[in-house]
Amino acid sequence: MPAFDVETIRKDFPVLERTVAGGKALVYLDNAATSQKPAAVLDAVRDYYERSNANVHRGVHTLGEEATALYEGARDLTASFINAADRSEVVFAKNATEGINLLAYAIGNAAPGSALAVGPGDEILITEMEHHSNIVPWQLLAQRTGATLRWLGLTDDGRLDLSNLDELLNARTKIVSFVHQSNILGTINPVEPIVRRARDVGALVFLDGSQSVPHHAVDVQALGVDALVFTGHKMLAPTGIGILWARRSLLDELPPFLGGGEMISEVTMAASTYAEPPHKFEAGTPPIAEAVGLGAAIRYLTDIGMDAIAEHEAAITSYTLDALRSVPDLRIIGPDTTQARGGSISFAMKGIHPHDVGQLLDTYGVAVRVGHHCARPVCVRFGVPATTRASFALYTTTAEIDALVEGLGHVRTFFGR
Amino acid sequence: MPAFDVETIRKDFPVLERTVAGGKALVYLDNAATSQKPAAVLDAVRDYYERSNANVHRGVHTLGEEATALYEGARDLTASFINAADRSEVVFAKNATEGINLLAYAIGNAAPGSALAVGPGDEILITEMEHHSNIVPWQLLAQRTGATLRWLGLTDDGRLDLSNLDELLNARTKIVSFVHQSNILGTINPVEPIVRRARDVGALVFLDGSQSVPHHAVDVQALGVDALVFTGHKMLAPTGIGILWARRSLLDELPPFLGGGEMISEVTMAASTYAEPPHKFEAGTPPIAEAVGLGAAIRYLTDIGMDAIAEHEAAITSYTLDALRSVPDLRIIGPDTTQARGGSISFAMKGIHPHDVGQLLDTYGVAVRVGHHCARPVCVRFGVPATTRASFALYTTTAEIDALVEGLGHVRTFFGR
Amino acid sequence: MSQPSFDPLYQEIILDHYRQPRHCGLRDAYDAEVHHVNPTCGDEVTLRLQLDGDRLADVSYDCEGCSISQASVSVMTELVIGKSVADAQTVHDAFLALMQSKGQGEPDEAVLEDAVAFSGVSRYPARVKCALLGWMALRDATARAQAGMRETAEIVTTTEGGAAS
Amino acid sequence: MSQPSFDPLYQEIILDHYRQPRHCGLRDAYDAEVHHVNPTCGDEVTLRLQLDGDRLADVSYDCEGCSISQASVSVMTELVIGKSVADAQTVHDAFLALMQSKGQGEPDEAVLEDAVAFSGVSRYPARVKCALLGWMALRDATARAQAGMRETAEIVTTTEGGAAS
Ligand SMILES: Cc1ncc(COP(=O)(O)O)c(C=O)c1O
Ligand SMILES: Cc1ncc(COP(=O)(O)O)c(C=O)c1O
Repeated sequence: MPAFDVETIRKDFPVLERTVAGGKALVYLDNAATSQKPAAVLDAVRDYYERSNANVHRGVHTLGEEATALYEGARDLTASFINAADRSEVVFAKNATEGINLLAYAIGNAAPGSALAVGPGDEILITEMEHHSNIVPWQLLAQRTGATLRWLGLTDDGRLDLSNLDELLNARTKIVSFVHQSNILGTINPVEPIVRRARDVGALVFLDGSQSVPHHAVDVQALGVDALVFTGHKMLAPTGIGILWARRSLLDELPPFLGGGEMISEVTMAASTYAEPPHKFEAGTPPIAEAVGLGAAIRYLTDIGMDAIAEHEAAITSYTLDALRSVPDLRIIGPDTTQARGGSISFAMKGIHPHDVGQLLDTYGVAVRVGHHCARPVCVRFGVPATTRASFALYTTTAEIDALVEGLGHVRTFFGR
Repeated sequence: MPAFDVETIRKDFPVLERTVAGGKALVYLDNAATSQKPAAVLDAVRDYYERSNANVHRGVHTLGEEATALYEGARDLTASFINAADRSEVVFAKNATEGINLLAYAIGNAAPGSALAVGPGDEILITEMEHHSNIVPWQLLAQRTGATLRWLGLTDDGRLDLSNLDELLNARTKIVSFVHQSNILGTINPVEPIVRRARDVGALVFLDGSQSVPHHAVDVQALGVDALVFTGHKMLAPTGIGILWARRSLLDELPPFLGGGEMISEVTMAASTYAEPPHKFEAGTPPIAEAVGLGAAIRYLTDIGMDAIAEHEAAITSYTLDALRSVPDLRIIGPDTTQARGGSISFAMKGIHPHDVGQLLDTYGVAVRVGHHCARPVCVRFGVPATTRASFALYTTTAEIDALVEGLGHVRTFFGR
Repeated sequence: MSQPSFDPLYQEIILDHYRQPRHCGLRDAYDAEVHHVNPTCGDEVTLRLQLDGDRLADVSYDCEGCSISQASVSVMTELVIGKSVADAQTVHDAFLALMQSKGQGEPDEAVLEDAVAFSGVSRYPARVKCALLGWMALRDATARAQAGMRETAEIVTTTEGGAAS
Repeated sequence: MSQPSFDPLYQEIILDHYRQPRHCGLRDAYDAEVHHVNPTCGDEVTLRLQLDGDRLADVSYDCEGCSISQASVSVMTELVIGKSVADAQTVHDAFLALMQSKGQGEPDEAVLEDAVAFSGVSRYPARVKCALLGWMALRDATARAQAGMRETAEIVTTTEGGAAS
């Protein structure tokens, strides 16, 4: 493996050559929203369409077999990327959000009284730092079934408050679903104590890995959770594909979610039987080209090495935390140490609304995200209407962080009142 | 508009230059499964990733605004392609299957007793020629709610049997969902009598346009239905995107389906309010690049003209029906006239299993689909385990039909017993 | 200051209203109070309206939010206070049309006065909602005041600004 | 005939069994009957098994389906009839391994005899299921016969052939 060289890596990403705002180099610091794509991914997708495009799983013709092999090959790559015990544990969805909804709806479809069913008296536990995609599906499930939604709170430095874990995760808890790495705070949550407690009380544990899987090695068997969701577009892959991994025994037990082609075994007008996992959960024509792109992204990440990527991003994060401390009137929302935190840094500037921060930075070519980052309860918790967030990827450089900090200086001058 | 010239059009589709089976020209007659993609679509997608890739709707940075404009621009193009009254009536899903499931689940989420809710005593009407994607979601809804699923039968020549329409579509019927053009039989169904009767009894009408929208002009206002679903990959666009169009008033009334980012108005830990349509139904990061590709596909189709495309495909269909009549022991399953039928032709060869037909044709470069085409009840109805299906697109030529017919001659020689 | 001077968004008038908002601070006398939020960015406004017959006697609001939303509501108060409901509606319609013009609008200075400075905002779909926040709140408050509903409308989300969201 | 002669799929042995299937037609004496379908293509097989103690005394089946599934079940009957359950299992395992080999298998002719002709099938994932249909049905019928379950198992869908489906 060649040494990690960020300048070499940047050459793989065509968009990074782009200029914005009248000729300024693009400084893309919005990677937690979506990542850019290397040429290798774009080439794989284009090759697929120019050579092998066909629908999958039912073809006896050459293109159909090639398309199926490519699509199923992407499943193999994904399974080994997260160290799944079996390829059939990997279900392709449209995004992480669908993956979580799939779990919530399939559980909602479980026959009342069955082991998976939830109802009045049962509890679902989430946390106050979840993305809306890991809040709303459980609110809806609770509404449909009469179960109760509860949540772990946060400490002032942006960590999960586990002091009352044993009370909140109790014998009534059927499901715990929480985020591995927060998209707004950057916090990396400890999985082990939650899994241990969940095992004691017999609850299922689902992990939202949308922000962790793209940035460091994740091993589902080592984590010991029951399901993990993540999303292609944040890990150098195309939009339009999400991944649900779940233990095979759970996928076997879960009733289906979406009904349609591909997910059936036998259909009569009156009733149907369903295919084995993963196909049982993949109704309709799947995201074929998107899976091919995901496979290419996983190859690209693996070639560079997830550990090397994690190390690079940790260095950038540390550099940024230091640099931001030099900006007057700037408050970091989330852990302000590098310990158990990833490269997604939210902050507030006194008296200046994030919208104005982001807008002015854009005129200097610096792209950050502003808003509640689909985690409004975190904003409420920290008493801000919104935050400005800079988030990193394997191609982020210290020069880009310098540009951010310089831009923040301009922001202060321009909006100071 | 230049005259329709199939050879010029073929040059726009890179895959059509491909050879298979040891140097034979690809004869792609599996268009009902998925269409090939013109370079214009592939270029649009690649340009998007190389220039403007960002997450949509929340960015104040340049890429975020460009991505949003492209994504929402695709919505505008789609709305005018089907003559929707308003752009907010167009919801992007992952495929047609999700579109139908969205309707079924959202209805299932309606408060008991509300106008949209279904329950015991209520009926859902489909037909015996539906794709599994328009059968299974309704079976599941019926199971969840206690409603009764009923269906219109077929005549021997592969038409809907409307003789007992008034009995099957009655005051208890809450929903009618049927296919505009059958993917297995090629039949184009009459919409008007079903809509008229549905209006009389107050039922909602949903149309599965997966096989009609790609092949002839469809005007949702003229059709008078309440919702229409179709799918990008069958209309020259990428995989990973489907379209649900529904009357704005219906979208307003329907409860949400998937929960998560993008579809909310305000989230607290305890409860959420939802965005206006279409966003209410687009949870999570949408298929952004796929929408860009869909927009390019719609531009491409519109530039050529849907009427010219329909005319070309009708000529190919007529030519094929004539040619197949010359093949001994071949039985067409579905209408064997050109009247009210599209370019998807299923047939059975006496004593030879479709799997063998398709496999041998492949060795001559001819790609057809074999199987039940996700419409097993049709196979049961016509007493065949499966069919061989040839299906056409704007780039199909009579020479390709000749290759098919010649290949069928080889099949008879090889497998005759 | 190295901020590019061609910036179409942050016009001097806008910055001026942002730095010195007019009529800012909630006043006690009112017939209707509404609280509007822009759910995508977290901008919020609480706005009070006092009618005198058919005339907008006073409009007051709290002073938080981004520069565009703050300046917009400030400009608005200057434009509408003292006007009849019908005349205020005319201004509202003109401003809404400008915001939906995607940078193509020809604002009528006679009607919009200082608000023409917001022309450039219409090119930034994400900011159109900011600019409209106070205006939508006022429209809502007017309807409530006319209907005699004094109690606060707690959370009313802004509708789409018409532009791509 | 212009069919390319290098076709790895339609070996002469396969076509021979397809044209003249051995042991074809359901016979009256049996201890277990199963009906298996391949849901993706519509292939079906009804298969009957008669045990004589620990020995497969007879295997019979109906004669419909594609050439690969027909030839495969025909070859299978020739290989297993008269063998002990354990020996039949050995043949079954060897055939399954060959089918999952994606064209890389080195079949043991001593065990598989005529069934080595199916090597090429393993390169066609869509056809692997056809080739395995009868074999899966036999495994199922054996288990049922040993458990004394004579009544027909009406529809048992084939499990995935291990290859990409
Ligand atoms: C008539 C019909 N309906 C629905 C579908 C489902 O489309 P998709 O697989 O893209 O969801 C198809 C295609 O497979 C179809 O032909
Ligand atoms: C932590 C987290 N969970 C879930 C999601 C949802 O991902 P997607 O929008 O791809 O469904 C995101 C990203 O938006 C995220 O950051």
